[in-house]
Amino acid sequence: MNVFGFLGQMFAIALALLLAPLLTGWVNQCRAWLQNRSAPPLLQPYYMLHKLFLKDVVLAHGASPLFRFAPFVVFGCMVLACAIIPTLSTDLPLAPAADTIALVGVFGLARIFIALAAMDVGTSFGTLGGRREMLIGFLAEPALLMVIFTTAMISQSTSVATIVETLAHRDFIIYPSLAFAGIAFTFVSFAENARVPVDNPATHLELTMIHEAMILEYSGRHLALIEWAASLKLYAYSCLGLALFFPWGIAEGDSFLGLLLAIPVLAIKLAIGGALLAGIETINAKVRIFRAPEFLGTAFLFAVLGLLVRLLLEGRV
Amino acid sequence: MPALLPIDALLIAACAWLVLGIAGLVAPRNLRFISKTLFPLGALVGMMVGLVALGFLGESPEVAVLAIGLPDLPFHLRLDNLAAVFALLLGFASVGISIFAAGYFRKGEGTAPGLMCLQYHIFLASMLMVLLADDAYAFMVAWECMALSSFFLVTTDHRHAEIRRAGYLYLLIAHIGAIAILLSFGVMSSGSGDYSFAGMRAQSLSPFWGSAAFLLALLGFGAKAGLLPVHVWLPEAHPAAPSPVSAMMSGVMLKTAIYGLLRVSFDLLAEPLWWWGVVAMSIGLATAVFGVLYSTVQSDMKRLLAYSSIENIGLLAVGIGLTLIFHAYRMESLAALAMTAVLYHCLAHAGFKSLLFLCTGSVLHATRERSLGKLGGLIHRMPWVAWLALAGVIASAGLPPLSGFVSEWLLLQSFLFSPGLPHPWLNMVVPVAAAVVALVAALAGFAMVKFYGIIFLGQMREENLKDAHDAGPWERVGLVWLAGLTLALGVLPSTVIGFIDAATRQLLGTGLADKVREHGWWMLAPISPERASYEPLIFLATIAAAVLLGRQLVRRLYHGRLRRSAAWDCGYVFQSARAQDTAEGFSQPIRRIFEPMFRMERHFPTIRDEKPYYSVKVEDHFWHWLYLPVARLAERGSRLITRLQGGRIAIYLLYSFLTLIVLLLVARP
Amino acid sequence: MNLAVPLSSQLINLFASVILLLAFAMLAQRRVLALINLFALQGLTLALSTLVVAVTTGQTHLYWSAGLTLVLKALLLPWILHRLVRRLEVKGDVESLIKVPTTMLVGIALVIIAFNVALPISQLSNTISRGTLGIALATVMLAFLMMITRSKAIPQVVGFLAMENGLFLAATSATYGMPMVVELGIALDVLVGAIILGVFFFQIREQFDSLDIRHLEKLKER
Amino acid sequence: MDFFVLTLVIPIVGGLLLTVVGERAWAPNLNVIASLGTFLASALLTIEIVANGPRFAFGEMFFIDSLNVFFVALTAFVGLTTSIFSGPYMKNEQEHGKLTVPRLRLYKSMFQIFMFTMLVALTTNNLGILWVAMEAATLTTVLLVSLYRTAASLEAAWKYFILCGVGIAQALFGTILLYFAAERVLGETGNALLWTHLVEVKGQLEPTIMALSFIFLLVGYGTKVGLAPLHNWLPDAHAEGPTPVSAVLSGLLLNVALYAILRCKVLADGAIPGGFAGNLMMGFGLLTLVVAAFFLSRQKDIKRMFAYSSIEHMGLITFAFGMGGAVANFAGLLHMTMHSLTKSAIFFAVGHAAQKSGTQQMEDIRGLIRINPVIGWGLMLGTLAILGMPPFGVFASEFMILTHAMKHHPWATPVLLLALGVAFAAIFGKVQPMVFGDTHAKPLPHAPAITPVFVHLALVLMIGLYIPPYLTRWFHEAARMLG
Repeated sequence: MNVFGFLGQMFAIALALLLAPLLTGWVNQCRAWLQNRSAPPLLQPYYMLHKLFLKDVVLAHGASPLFRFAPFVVFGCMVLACAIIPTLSTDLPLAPAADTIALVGVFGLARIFIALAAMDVGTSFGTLGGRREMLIGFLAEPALLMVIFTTAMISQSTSVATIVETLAHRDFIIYPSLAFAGIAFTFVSFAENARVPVDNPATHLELTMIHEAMILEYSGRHLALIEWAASLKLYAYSCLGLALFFPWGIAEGDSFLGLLLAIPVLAIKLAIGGALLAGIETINAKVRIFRAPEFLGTAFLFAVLGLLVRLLLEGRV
Repeated sequence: MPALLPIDALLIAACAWLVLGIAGLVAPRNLRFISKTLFPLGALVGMMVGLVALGFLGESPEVAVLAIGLPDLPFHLRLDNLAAVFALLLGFASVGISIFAAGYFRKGEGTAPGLMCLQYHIFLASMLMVLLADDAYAFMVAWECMALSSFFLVTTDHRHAEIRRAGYLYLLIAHIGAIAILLSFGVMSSGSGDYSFAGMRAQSLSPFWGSAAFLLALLGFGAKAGLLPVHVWLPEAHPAAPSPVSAMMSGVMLKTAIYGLLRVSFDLLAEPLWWWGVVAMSIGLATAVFGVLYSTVQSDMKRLLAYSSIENIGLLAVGIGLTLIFHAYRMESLAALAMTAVLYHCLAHAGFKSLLFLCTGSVLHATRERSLGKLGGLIHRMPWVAWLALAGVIASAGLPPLSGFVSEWLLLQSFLFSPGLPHPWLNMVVPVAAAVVALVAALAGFAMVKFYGIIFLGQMREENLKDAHDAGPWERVGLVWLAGLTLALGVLPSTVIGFIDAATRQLLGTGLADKVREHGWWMLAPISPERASYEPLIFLATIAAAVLLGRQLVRRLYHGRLRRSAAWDCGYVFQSARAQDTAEGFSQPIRRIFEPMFRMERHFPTIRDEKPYYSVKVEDHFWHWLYLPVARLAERGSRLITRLQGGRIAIYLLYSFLTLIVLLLVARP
Repeated sequence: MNLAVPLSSQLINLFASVILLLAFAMLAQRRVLALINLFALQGLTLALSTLVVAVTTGQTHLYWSAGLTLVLKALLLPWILHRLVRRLEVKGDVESLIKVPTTMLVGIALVIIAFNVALPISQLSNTISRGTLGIALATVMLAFLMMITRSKAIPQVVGFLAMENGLFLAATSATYGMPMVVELGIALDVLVGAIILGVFFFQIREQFDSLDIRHLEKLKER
Repeated sequence: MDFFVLTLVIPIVGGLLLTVVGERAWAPNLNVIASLGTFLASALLTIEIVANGPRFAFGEMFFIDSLNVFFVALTAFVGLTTSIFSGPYMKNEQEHGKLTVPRLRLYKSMFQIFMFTMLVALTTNNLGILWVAMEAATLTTVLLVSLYRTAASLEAAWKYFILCGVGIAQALFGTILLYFAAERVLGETGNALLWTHLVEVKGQLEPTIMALSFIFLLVGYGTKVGLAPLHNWLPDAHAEGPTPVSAVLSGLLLNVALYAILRCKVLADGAIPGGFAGNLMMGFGLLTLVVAAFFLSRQKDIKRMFAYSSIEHMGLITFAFGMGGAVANFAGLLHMTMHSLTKSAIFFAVGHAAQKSGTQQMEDIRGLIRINPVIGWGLMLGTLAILGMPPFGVFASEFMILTHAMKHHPWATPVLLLALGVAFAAIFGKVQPMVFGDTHAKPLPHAPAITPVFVHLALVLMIGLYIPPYLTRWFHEAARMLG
């Protein structure tokens, strides 16, 4: 492990921690604009995190140590996820620790902890949220895995870094399979990040909420960590999507210049992505909870189709 | 004096188990002696078995012939690497389970403790003998002894009708399976009359007979393992047994069936055909999906785990199928990858499923309740059990960094590199299978969250749960041991693969160990690090660092204040334990999405009900599609035949008369 | 008539035919006492036939067996049966489960079968009575048929004993009789059997108030 | 001292003695002593035969070789254990008012005479005497079956008598034909029914006659063996007679009848080329096996069910001998032994179980393991053994039969396995709830003699794991004799 790589890794993590709330803020802002509302400041998520950290934790009587432990685990998982997804450079010393399959595992681990924590206090909303989260999860997870499989087959590797390098270096061939995978990935990202049409991040209406239902009992620093983790997740997904489908501009090897160049590229890509996200959220309506499986089933189908297309049409490249 | 060979050591261990069992009969009611002396000794023997097997791995096979058995077929024994891997599993799993059992068995429950001790240790010894057997007779004797002793263990509490029914179903299907296995051996000896495994290896069967042998073995071992459609006994028998026995059955006994399948498919049958793999894989996929779906909708904690075992067995069958496909096409390095996944998953499942079953045992003892609907909040009263169970749950859900993930990872890797099969059709099907495996893994997470959340988290659903007590010291040691295994298997994959690789190499001629060793013990990269790698230790360390750092920073930069208050719950007032999801409620989405997969009997409350209630009973389709029709058919045949015995003597004479006439007219030399 | 066939052989064939005739008669007979009488007559004919064989071949043990047959089959057993019938006050007709004409038709078919089965064997035989083997087999089968068709205990037993007659005929016709020890043993068994049956009749009668074996149909699978 | 003479004399003398003194209080002991004497004599005879080879007795009237001496020993052994078992059992029956003292006397004397007839049937060299002894065995057991004098037992005995009587009559016809065939070769020397002479000339016997003869013999003795569809007497007789009688019927009499068929088969095989006798036996064996297996599931009476199980096993054994050859004959002999021991052990356990519960209806027998664990376990283990569960010896023989069938008659294996599977489902499904569960039965006035059950099961278990070399040699020799 060289020093440059280590620093790059540290920098990527730090960048993720810093940028993630900003991305959330940007998406919220875009959404507000599109919905003709007056937008909150771009830095609103940071204010909120700061406020929450300052507040006391108010813990329900029935909460067990697991409840207090879970936010940290979720946060840790998201940090790891951000650390292994190439944002600026593919030369990440942590990357071999977990390939794409393990990445899905990391998200799964976080999900299980948050769902268990939701059930811990024993309220009606908590268990409801946990159940719905697991429902979304068991459909989204395989779909995500299939998307990753498609890309992995193209690059003959499950290592994120290798996939991104391969995809970035390819001659400009249109991969229909990637299109399918891209659509599936978009669907999954919406579901996984608690966005419309599967969930609404801004509601406390019992019939519709999923993510919010789970974290109802959290407060203070725990809530802050969870919110931060949610931002990180959005960031991770965005970066993953960008890395898989628009990998150009990510630095390879230990070139400092490339790294410098990668930062603005990333910022632009994220900004466009966030705006698109907000746009899609705006023009869609939240679906009934039992339509969500259909939505995700479609995603799963697309992903599998992508895989088959890859095998059928593109052969071995 | 010649040195003590490993095979002798294992034989001695089997005998030691037998002796311990018989010692239990000396004072069958002396609980102290049995549980605090014999069971720990049994654990010690288990440790010995594990260590001997561990030390043996990588050596060349050893054989022995005992003086017992049939006159022209004495017991042939053979210890090779495949057997050693499973002996390792048996030994180490039994350590934890035996120690747990030392603290588990109490007074006044069904069978006398001494008898139970006998059955338990015969069970262990016969499983070991199954692994060592090297001829059909010895194998069958050990196999059926295993079935019998576990049957008696299952029916320990035989006063309940449903437990008797479970035991009956279990033994019946085990017997049918045994018949199929016997037939398979018969086909493999192919008329040579040589029923030693060496003799079977020497035969070269035609594709037809080879396939027949394989399919029979799949049926026979599948019946023991719980593959569709001969799985119905499993969810009945595992919950019926006392928990250490359930753990032993689920964790270890099912693996003997996998062992048998591996033995037949890769060792005894020389030339596998590619479609065997497809059959195994299809059945495995169906089993896995079925198992996991049913496990999500169960309301009995042990049944939930039993169905989860079916799911895992299904995954193992998928792995075996994949190995067969690769092996048939001579893609040995990929076959080795899939085979390693299978062996790894055997070990992993043995650890975490035993752990979970033992945890249910502790819960059962503490609360006398198996129904999920009456549990809840036990993490407050049983922290040891709860936290150790969490390890099992994470592993069982196939999540990093514990053992279940490693095998799943290996399996998915082998799927991923399947393109390149010379069969276009297969190339298409295999990735779809991978999708199903992914779905199953995700659903397993659902089931496990339900299991853990409903038992250990939330509010206590019944008043008396407040009196629940944590597991005793013996039980804790057993649980910690198994949790430790689960963790070790999770974070040290390269080391473990280095050990079990000997079996892969023995069966396929090639292994993963060389490649894995190139990259240091912390990294798992079965092909090359560029293509796929996994470093569980670093993975774990990163998360742990983030957690600790986050916690310290928050405390340093802000504060660590905390106060307690009532739960908020959106301001909802009625926060009784009843407001939480029940087990049925939790799985409602699954029932709804996969409705055609279940056979449900539901009762919905109406306005006019005096005491409105909702109930749902989920039944197995196979029971109605396969078993009841067969039973009816047998019943009909039986009714027809009983007409022969109509009670009238003249008719009886007529039979005799007609027999004579027919023979006189028809039979000619 | 073919003169090449010696007189003894003709006689034996005649007696054999009579035995077969009697077997048919028994099959058709509806009355118990008459049935027993027919049985006695059959025994007598059998004894005579055996005697003829004995005289012709000069085998001493055949004299013994002729005597034994006479005593046992023609006298002792009919006497026991008569006594039983009187003691048990069996009255009325023998009920048949199948109509008599049908039985007779079946009987004729049986005779044809028996003759055909016995034909290859008879050709191998070099005894003077070889033709009777078919008749013996037919007698056995007719007795069997009688046991099947009769619904009362006594006719059934008579059928059983008539079957022994057929066997005995076979033994003398095909082989000039079995070794003495065996014959004695068989005779003893038949006698003891008959006595035990007699005891049984009383017990059955005591239990069921009737000797109709249709009462004996309780043990069956349901 | 001639042990053979002793073997025959002790039971007949014992039987006659018991007719006289059978009402005394010590008569059961005399019964046991006589059986013990018979057993010891037979054991010594066995040793002698094994050491010195086959021999004749009373001129050529009796012939003892390694085949029948083995049956003699088995018969004497099961006779001994049955007499031990029947002591307390019959006393309990008496206490329950089912039997009177004179009937008990009849039972004991008939038991001994029955043993005598079987031993004669086994050891005689003369096929005619064999027939006589078989008939005598039928007569004695008819009396034993009707011992209770109930309507049901009378009916059973009547059917037994008539069906077996008729059957045996056919066997006589077969014997006559055999004699006829033999006479053509051996002449009228009076030796034409002596098996030792016949076997020397078996190749010269006329095939047509031998085929007919064998058909009659098979149908005749087969009735006694219980081959379907000639088996109808068997369940009735087993269910309605006293349990010790069921035990010896199942464990011994069926064996003896099968032994008679075997002796005849050797001759038929010698005379008729093409495995005619073997094919017939295989056909009957398979049919019997399947029919009996399907009967099992509808049984309500425990003894009846095990009677059908006996039929089933007889079918299997007949099939094994039908296949012929050293291995199959070995397996058949082994299976006969195992079945005798196991089935009689089961009947012992069943007897006590039924006595304890006061009924033979399986629905009313529950929780044996709680009232008397020993009986419960005896029944459970016995049942598992008879169902062919390792490590019991029945499995060893079934394994050999199945593997041999797979090798030579692969078409038959699915049928065999189907039948065995159905039988397993039926029997185990009925026995398990009887052994397990709760009950309210009361203890019996006389403690049951349960030792025989476990002695038998221990032997069966031992053979499942280890067949002593001398036994192997012995079996091999007998198997060779059967061709």
